[in-house]
Order: sequence, then structure tokens, then C-alpha cells
Amino acid sequence: MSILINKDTKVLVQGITGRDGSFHTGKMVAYGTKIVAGVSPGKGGQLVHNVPVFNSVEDAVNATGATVSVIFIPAPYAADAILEAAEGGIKLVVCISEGVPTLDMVKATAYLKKKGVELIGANCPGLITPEESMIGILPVNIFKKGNVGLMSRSGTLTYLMVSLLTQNGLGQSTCVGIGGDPVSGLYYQELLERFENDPETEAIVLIGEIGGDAEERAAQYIKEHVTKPVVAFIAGQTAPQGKRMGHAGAIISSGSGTAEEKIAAFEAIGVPVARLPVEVPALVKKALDERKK
Amino acid sequence: MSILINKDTKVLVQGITGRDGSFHTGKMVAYGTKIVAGVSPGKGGQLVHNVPVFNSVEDAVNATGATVSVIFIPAPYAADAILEAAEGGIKLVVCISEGVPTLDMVKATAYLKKKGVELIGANCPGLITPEESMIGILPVNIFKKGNVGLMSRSGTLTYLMVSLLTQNGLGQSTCVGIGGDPVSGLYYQELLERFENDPETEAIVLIGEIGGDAEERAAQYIKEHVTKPVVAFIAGQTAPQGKRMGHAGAIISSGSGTAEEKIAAFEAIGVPVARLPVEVPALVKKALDERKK
Amino acid sequence: MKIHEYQARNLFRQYDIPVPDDVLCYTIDEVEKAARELNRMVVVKAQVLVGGRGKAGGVKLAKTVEEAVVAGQKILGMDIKGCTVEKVLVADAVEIKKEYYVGLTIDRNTKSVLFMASAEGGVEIEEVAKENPDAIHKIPIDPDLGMTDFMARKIAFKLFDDISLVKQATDIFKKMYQLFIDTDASIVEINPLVITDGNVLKAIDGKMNFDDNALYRQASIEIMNEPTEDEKKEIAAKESGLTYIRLDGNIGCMVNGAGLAMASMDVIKHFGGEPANFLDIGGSSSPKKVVDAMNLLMSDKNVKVIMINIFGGITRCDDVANGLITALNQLKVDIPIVIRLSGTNAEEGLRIIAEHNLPIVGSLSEAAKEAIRLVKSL
Amino acid sequence: MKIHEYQARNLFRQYDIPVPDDVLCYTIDEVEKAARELNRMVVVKAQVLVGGRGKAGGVKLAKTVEEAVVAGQKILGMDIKGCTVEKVLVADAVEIKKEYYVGLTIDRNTKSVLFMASAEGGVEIEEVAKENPDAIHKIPIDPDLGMTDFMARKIAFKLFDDISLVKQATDIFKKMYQLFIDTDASIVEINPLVITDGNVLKAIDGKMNFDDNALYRQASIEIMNEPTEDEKKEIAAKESGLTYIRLDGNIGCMVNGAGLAMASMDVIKHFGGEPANFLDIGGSSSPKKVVDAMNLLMSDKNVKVIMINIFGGITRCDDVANGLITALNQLKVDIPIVIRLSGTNAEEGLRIIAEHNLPIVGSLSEAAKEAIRLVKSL
Repeated sequence: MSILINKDTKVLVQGITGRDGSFHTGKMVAYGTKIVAGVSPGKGGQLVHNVPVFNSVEDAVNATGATVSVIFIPAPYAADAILEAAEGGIKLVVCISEGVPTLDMVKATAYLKKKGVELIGANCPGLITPEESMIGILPVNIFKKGNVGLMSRSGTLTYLMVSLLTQNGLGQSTCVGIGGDPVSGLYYQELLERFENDPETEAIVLIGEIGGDAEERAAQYIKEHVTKPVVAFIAGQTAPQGKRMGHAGAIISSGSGTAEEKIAAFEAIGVPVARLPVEVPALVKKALDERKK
Repeated sequence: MSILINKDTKVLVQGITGRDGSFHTGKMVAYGTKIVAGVSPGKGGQLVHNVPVFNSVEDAVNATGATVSVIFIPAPYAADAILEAAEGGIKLVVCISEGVPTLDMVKATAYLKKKGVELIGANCPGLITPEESMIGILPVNIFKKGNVGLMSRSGTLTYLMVSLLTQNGLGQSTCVGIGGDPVSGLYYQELLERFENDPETEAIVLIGEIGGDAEERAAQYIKEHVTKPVVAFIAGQTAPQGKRMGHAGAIISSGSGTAEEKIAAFEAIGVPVARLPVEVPALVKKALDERKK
Repeated sequence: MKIHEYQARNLFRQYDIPVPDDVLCYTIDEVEKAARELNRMVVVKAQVLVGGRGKAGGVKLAKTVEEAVVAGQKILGMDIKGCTVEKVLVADAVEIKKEYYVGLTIDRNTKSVLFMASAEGGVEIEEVAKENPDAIHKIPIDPDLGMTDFMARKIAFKLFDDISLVKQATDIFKKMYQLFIDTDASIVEINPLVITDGNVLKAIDGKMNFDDNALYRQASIEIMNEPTEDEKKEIAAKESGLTYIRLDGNIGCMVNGAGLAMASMDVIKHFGGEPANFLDIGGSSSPKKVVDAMNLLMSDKNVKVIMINIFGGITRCDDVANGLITALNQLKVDIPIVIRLSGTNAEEGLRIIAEHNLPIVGSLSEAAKEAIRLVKSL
Repeated sequence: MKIHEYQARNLFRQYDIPVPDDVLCYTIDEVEKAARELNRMVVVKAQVLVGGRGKAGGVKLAKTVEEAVVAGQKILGMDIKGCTVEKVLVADAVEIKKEYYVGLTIDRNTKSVLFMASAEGGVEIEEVAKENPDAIHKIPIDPDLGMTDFMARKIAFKLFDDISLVKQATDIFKKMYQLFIDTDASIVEINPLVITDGNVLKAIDGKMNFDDNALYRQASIEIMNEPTEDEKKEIAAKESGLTYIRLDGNIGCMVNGAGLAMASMDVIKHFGGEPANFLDIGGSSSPKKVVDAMNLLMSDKNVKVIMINIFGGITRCDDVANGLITALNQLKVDIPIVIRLSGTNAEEGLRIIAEHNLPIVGSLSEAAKEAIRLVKSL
């Protein structure tokens, strides 16, 4: 088991003929992800990494039965690609594209909700169920099958955490990069719910960062609904006030959204928070040991 | 039993302080309809026919538990009133207003669908469950409690039909004026389904008119889903081609939407169609007699 | 509300929908000048608000200026279904490789704007609709999204393979939808949309109708209205709150409600009579409205008998009766009247009418039969 | 992107949101002329892109022209949180009966535009938010509907009882929302919105921020940008695909990804060091980007050591290594570098680095400790 994707998940790639789309399609195919189709208007009938290309998502879904789409489309057209995926019958959309206008995402997420379609991203590295399926741009060699579920607002920080986990013998059930934009798809709460219900996941690592109150809300959710151990890390503990740190969501405004507040929220409900990334594996091991008792 | 409304239905009136709203509130109250609230922004706290007035639908619903709203608001603001009703917690909206722009109704009906709220109208006379509740502008004295369900695209033609039924001893379970605009709420199909499931309704009268294919679709639905007898009448049998007959929907264009086609569609599935209004009661009686056997 | 082709083409141009060059002409001199300036093969097209002008000879191709003048002479002033042609459009006649149909309208069933597209354009699309319905793609547009890129492209791929044409069509479809929404249209149609020899898409003929209920917020559309004489009468009636359509019979009808008005006409015809008009006095009638309606009926010299059929709901029968008495006092009404009243405040209305010794009948059938008897007795 | 108050006020005027008259002034002479022309009590307000100008003395009331000149002399040229005041707004000082707060922003939780309104305007709204959160009404706007009449009215009724004020507010709220949507704003704020003595609502102070991701389609907004010197450097970095924020420490950081960059800074601080900057080289890094990043780091004279922390995903470690070698060949880099590389193509990257005898460390903690050791050893 795992959450959201597994070895049987059929995936299509929107923007498969682009530079990034083509490169990462190769990586995904090599990892064993079932990439069954690509979409690129006007290039229907071509092959990319031996994957058939269609003119529209609808055509691709009808021909292949794909249920997940991963989007490598320039930001101005990315939201339209998300809508096309939802309208075309896709059930989970993973949007890698960076720099999508926020109001485009407001419209897109409202439509997805109406259609009952899930989204991860935009501006995210994707997700992986190790040794089964990787959808996105994750560097696969650092992952290892196991029982730790991981979710993160940050891409490369995820890689660091995962490699520390793997180095310490802690494999992962599923790792999800949720993206750091002001409006995005599945968030901590929805993923916590899924990890809680996933029999394979024994512990959860939550990587947050400064700005907003998503971590505080996650803490509230954990308190009420999560029985499995959670270990947290918050990036930006030393970030100066009011400075924008690359992620649009990561603004500390007037004393709320700080790392201290988030850390306090987690510790108040008994979720240990690592001060350094390197401390995470030990905290997870400790939590797993206690769970076994 | 009845469909949609009964003696316990709590109703609020949007536009209660206007000329028409106030007049018909009086008529509804006199009939025994449970009018529990009115809405008129800026006039909250007043009384109209002893009905308390609120500034917003939300306030009125919170204070009174109204589940149905009837709208007497000038056309340019009517669609906004429909949205307010749906957002404010109303479950069935009855819009009497005439002349609402079609694209306003396109937006409003999409929102109502998302919210799971039903609509009757716009540009309709409302509905009545005789001797229990009248919501709209129907002349109540012609109605009589009974077992005939009636639905119509036309207001005054409904009155004629109902008075003929009543004169002939045929009372009604519920009568619904669905309105004649290009985009409106509940239509033949949805009402046929409700009448079919209503134990009190023994026969159904469907009054159609030229234009569109709603009657043809109703015939198809009757064929597949309705076991109770249906009697139909189609107005506009002699209307000249291409002339607009008052209802925006009633345009005969290029040989489709004619009365002959609609009559043929009904007769093909065994639904008798009266040529004159006066023939309807006899057809209903005959159908009821056959059903009893 | 309908507009002429030349007006639709101008709206298309405002929205950057590609349309061949054209000149609107009221005289032969203007036609000659236009043909000379366009300086190539042209098409001369009657500008009338009725369909079927092609079959009526209202559209002619002209290879030379002389041919254009001859065409203009034939078309200007000709009668098409009762409309006199007062102006023609002289338009660039582009080379046509293939013709398509695309149109937007309101769909009652999906309660949305429906995009229709067919590779079988140029001919009567209604014929295609009947004989080969699958040849017309029908795509409802989600009002929350509008015409998205992907949806416009999806429709374009149904018509074209060439990606250059797909891109042009995607662009045109999005603009058509925007035009529809911005102007509260009820129809936006391009038939035919053509591929020209340069592999460029162009709108060769455009049709637009508008939602009358929305004209109050569409001033720039409303001023385009060019009503015919009959329509002017209908518009004047509308301003008094009446819906009026003149017909060819002799029994003037005054009814409240469109459905009842149609049914009244049906009943008159059923018993062998001929209605002179459709006249719906609508809801919330004031006595004033009835006076206006009587005025309208009396202005038609064909009317020999007046039949009044009122079923009060929002309309009050006493208002109608009072209006009628006022009208009879103000106007010289020298023809017989048959009256049927019921519904809201009917007793009071009937009392007022009875006081003035006007004939009252009990049912619609009786009213129709009496009106026919009176016409025949004249 | 942020804009000045005077720019926000001009946008408000374009949308018919009522704003008192004002004049933008760069000199004392202009201030005097403006105060004379407005010919009543004015307020002189520093135009800077940082908050807290009121507390810093950047806003002064002036009853006479002379007082306005004195206020202008004090404010023009003053320093507010590191920004020099180059211009002031001289604005009509209306009589204020009561102050309100209204604002629109993006809400991550409801994934929509959130309207915020409070009867406790004029003061620091953040204080109200903390101490009395119920005093701030928060209403998410359905993106499919936009700001409807009824919703704007509903919010207005939360602030006002008087129907005249409700109507004015309803109109203002709808326009604020339209302005937000039309310009791809991230914040539209009026604080305070006031009732003047004539019972008229006016926007006394306006704040607008915009979504940087949408500036490509907002040319008329983008040209309003007036970056500070530090921001110019950040913008130049952005144009090279880099996110750069200058800080006060001495360890120059080059990291890929915002989260990892923040975590790297955290680790440096944890071990007692001081980062000189936040520098995210982003995804799909080309060697060129690394050269640009090195250039940027070397342009800061405070930087004594450079710490590079790369976790390849979409970024390839070999690209980074090649870029670094190119940079070292092109630039005069006379300070020590600490490098940590892993992820996509890490082996190849490490091989390239090793060939050039650059110091490689195995973990982020080690890298931070080594950088700090090197700084201390200088």
C-alpha cells in the first residue's frame, strides 16, 4: 500500500514534447512509472521515449485509461492544462510548473473541486511511492521503500530529508511535495488523512516553512485525527521579518507565520520538531520504537 | 402528500416591500401559506402583512428557518436575488420576476446546481398545493385539492386548465408553472419524476407550447420512467412560423419545435393530446377510470 | 433583437475575428465606387433581417465593376419575404478551399451557452442537423470557466488537422464566445467560416441576435436596431408593456399571457375564424395598459370584432374592466366586443362590464364561436 | 510587487472608488503650491514602500500653507526604515466621523479571494486581528460568482446600519474586488475607509500589492514599479532566474530551492555563523545561472566565505559544477568556497569539482561548520 499512486497508476504527461517534459518523462519511464501517454497539441501520433503523444487529454484518456496527469507546461498556460486534465477525465493532477498566476489557480481549484479531481502543486516537485512510481522531478536514487510517509512545502529540502532518512535505514511509503504557492492543491490535512488511513505508513514526517498558518492547522488536525507518530521540521527559523524568501507563501507578516509559532503549535500537541534536518531520522526512529511497544 | 411544498413549508419573500411583492404576500398569507419572513435591504425590522422583514436572506433564514424563497425583484437584480437565496440557505427558489437576462440565468443555475438548490422560474406564476400552500401569484380560488398533478410553461393558460379541471370535479395535488424563459429551473422531467413518486398524484397534466424540444424530451422521459397517466395540451398549434409569441423560448425555427411535432411525440407513446383546452378534463377522467380498472 | 450581416461583421472586426473587407452601399454609385476600390472579385449581398436571401437572389458574385453594378441594380430595391432591400454589402470575394459552420447559442437543456461546429458549413445547417445530426458537434460551455484555451482547441481539432488552422480557429472561437458574453447575444454564428487559398480562416457571413431582456445594459447594441414597420409597432407596444404581433385575420384578440394568447388563437382557428393578431397584455396590468391595447387593436383596419380573454392572476379583472370602459369612452369603438373574464377580482370586473351592457361569455370556446358568428354576420 | 499609496489612489480613482483630492510633490515648492491649490486643511504623507511611516513621523496634518511647507521640509528627505523619502502626497484632510478597515487578499485555506472588513479601522489592523479576531469579518469570495451585489451588501451591513452608507459601501466593495481581479493583485486594502461629515464614504489610505507571477500580463501595473536599490539587485537576480535577498552576515550562500536555502541559513545560524544572503538558484539551472549567482555573491563585499549547497532534482549537479568552474575561470574569486552536492548527476558533478581541487563536504551541517571555521580563521 501507499497513498495516491502505486505501481499500477497510469500516468500521462502534459507538455511531453517540451525540454523539461521530455527529460523527466525519460526519468519517470526509467524508474518504472507507468507513463502511458503524452499530450502536446498538434503533435498527436508522435512518440517520446516510446510514449504515444495525443493532441488532447481527452483523446489520451480515452485511448489509454490514464488517471493521473503530470504537467510540464509554461506558467501562463499551466492552469488551462490543469482544467483540461480535469475535464478530460483525470482524477489526480500533478502540476510541476512554477510561476502560475495565483488567480489562475483560484479558478482552477474551484473547478477541480466541482469535478471531484485532486491536485498536487503547482510549483511542486511531484510525488513518489518508492520502487513503484515517481511522478514529477524527484531524484529517485535517494528514495527507498519503507514505512515513513513524508510531505513538504519545499522541494530540495525534501530531498535532503529523504536522503537523511534513507541513509539511516528509514524507507518511505509515499513522499509528496505539496508546493509552496499561495493557492495549491492537496495540503497537509488531506495528506495526513491519507497517511493515517494507509496501512503501510507507520510514521509521518511533515516539513513546513515560515508563512501562513498551514502548519498550525495541520497541528490542530493531528491533535484531532491522527494516531500515528508525526515528526516535524520548519525551515526559516532564522529568516528576517518581512523578507520574501522565494516562495510566495513564505512571508512573515506582523508576528504571525513565524517558525517559533509553528514549532510551538506542534510541540504543544506532542509532535517533536527537529531544529536541524539531521535530527529528523533519530526522532522518527524513536517514534517508531515507541509505537512498537 | 404533494410535491415540493405543503402546509408546513416555511416561505420567505424577497422584495416584500415592493408593489407586487407586498400585494401577493397578502394573497399568500390569506391562503394560509406559511410566510415567515420578508427580505428588503435597509428595511429590516419592519412588518409587511404582519410578516417580519430582514435585510438579507441569510438573516431571515437564520431567524425563521425558511426553506423556500419567492422572488419579486425587478429583472436586472433578480438573478442576484436567486444567488442570495441559494447562498443564504434556501432549498427551493421560486422566481416570479419577468425579463431576467438569459446569461444571468446561465450563471445563476450553474451556482444553484453546485449548491444543490432547486429553482422554479424565472418568469413563472409559481406553484400551489391546493388548500395547503400557494407560492407565487396564482389566483387561488380556481384550485381544489385532489389527485391531478399539473405543470405548464404558461401562466394564464394554466389558470384556464385548472378552472376547467376544478369545474369538472378534478382537484389537483400540486400545480407548477415552470416559466417560459430560455433558461429556467425545474423542468418537465424533474417534475414528472416527482409526480411519479408522489402517492397522492394519480394523473398528470402537461401543458406545453411551441418552441424548443422540452415536450419531446418529456415524452421520452414518460416513455421510460412514468407509469401514471399523462394528458397533454400544446399551445400555438396555429402560430405562424418564425414569429415570436411573447415567450422567448416560443420561436418556431426551421420546422422544429412545432406543435405538430410535439403532439406527434406524445401520441407516439400513448399520451393523449387535447386539441382544445376544454377537452382536457374528459381525457383526464378517462385516464383515471382506466387506471382504476 | 436581430442585426444585419454588416453590423455583425463590424462587431467581428472589433473582436479581431477575421472578416474580408467590405463596404456598405445604399446606391448604385456607392456600389460602383466600392467595387472599384476593392479592385477584385466581389460579392454583392442584400442586407435584410430575414433568412433565405441567397435563394431569393439577394447574393451575387461579380468579377468586374460592371458586373457589380448590374448586381447592385438587381438587388437594391428588391423584395425578400416582404422586406425591401435598402442597402447592400459589397465584399471581397475570397477564394474558398473549404467551408465550415460555427455558432453559439443558448441551450435550454444544459442551461448554458452551446458551441456548435460542423465541417459541413455553407449549406443550410438546419438540413445537416436533420439529416446528419452527428456531423454537428455540440459542446456546452461551462459558465464558470468560459471558453478556455483547451476547450476552444478541442473544438478546433474536431474540424481541422493542420495545427496552423487549429490555432487560428482556437483564437476565433474564444473571441466569438467573448463577443457572445459581452453583448448578451442569443446567437453568434459564422456560416461559412472558410479556409482561403492562403490557408487563412475567414468569416464570410455573420449572424447575431441579442437577448431582448438584456438590452437595457447593452446601449451600444440597442442603437443598432433597425426595425421594420411592423416591428416598430411591436416595439411601441412593448414600451406600453404589451407583446403584439400583427397577423392577417379579422378577429382582434386581447389576452393576458403568451400561452393563453396562443391557445385563444388556436381555438379561434379551430372553429373556423382568423385571428388578426397576437396581443399579450402581460401581468400586473393597469387600466392604462388596456386602453393602449384597445388603441392598438383599433389601429388595424382589418379588425372587425374584438375578443377579450382574461384570466386574472397577477392581472386583476377589475383593472381590465375599468381600462376597457375608459377606452370605450375615449375611443370611437364601432365594432362588436366579446368578453370573457375570470380569476383575480373577476366578480368586480364582471359587475363593471355588466353595468355598461357589454356582452359577456362564459368560456373560451363560446367566446371564439361568438366572435366568429359576429364576423360572419357583418 | 508593491506600489506607493499615491499609485494605489490613482488606481482607486480609475475604478471610481472615492478618494480625497491630492497632489504628488517632489519639492517644497510643489508642496506649497499644492497646499495653496487645495486651499484647506491638508495631510502631508511620505511616499515610501515600507510600513510604519506614521509612527516614524512621515505623516503630518497641516492647517495652513505654512504648516504644510514645514511638514514637507521635515518629511522630504527623511529616512524611514532605510528608505529615503523622495516624494510626498499632499492630500485633502477630510473630516472623519468614523474609521473602518476593508481589504482583499488571497486565502490559502479557502483557495479564494478573501474579503476582510472591520469597524475597527485606522489602527494597526494586525493588532485587532490578534486581540479581537471576531472584530474582523472574513468572507471568501466564490471565484465563479465574483463579488455579487448581495455579497457586497451583506458585508456592508456588517459595518453599517444606515442604508445610504450600505449602498455606498456595496458599490466600493464591488469595485475593489474588480480592481483586485483586473490587476492580478495580491492585496487591495483601504485603511481607513472613513465616514466624512457629509455622510460620504472615502478611502483615506490605500495599499496594493501584486502577484509577481502575473506581471507578464499586467504591463500597466509593472511600469509602476519603483524598486529600491536593494530591490533592483533582487530584480536583476530574478531576471537571471535567481531569488536573492541581501542580509547582513558574511557567509555567502548559494542553494537550490527556497526551503533548502532557508534551512541552510538556519543551520549556519545554529552553529553560530551569519549568512550574508538568501540565494535560491531555482530549478532547471544551467551553468550560466551559476556564473550569474557567483557574480552576485562576489559583488557583496561583506561576503568572506561562499557555501554552496545543491540537492539536484530538476537541477543537475554537473551543470552546477560546470558553471562553478566557468565562474572561477571568469571571475577573480579570492575567498574560500565550501561545496556540498547531491542528487541528480551528483557523481559527475563531484568528479568535475574534485578535478579542480575544490573542497567538498558530505553534509549540510559539516558545510556550515566548515564555512564558519573558515570565516573565523580569516
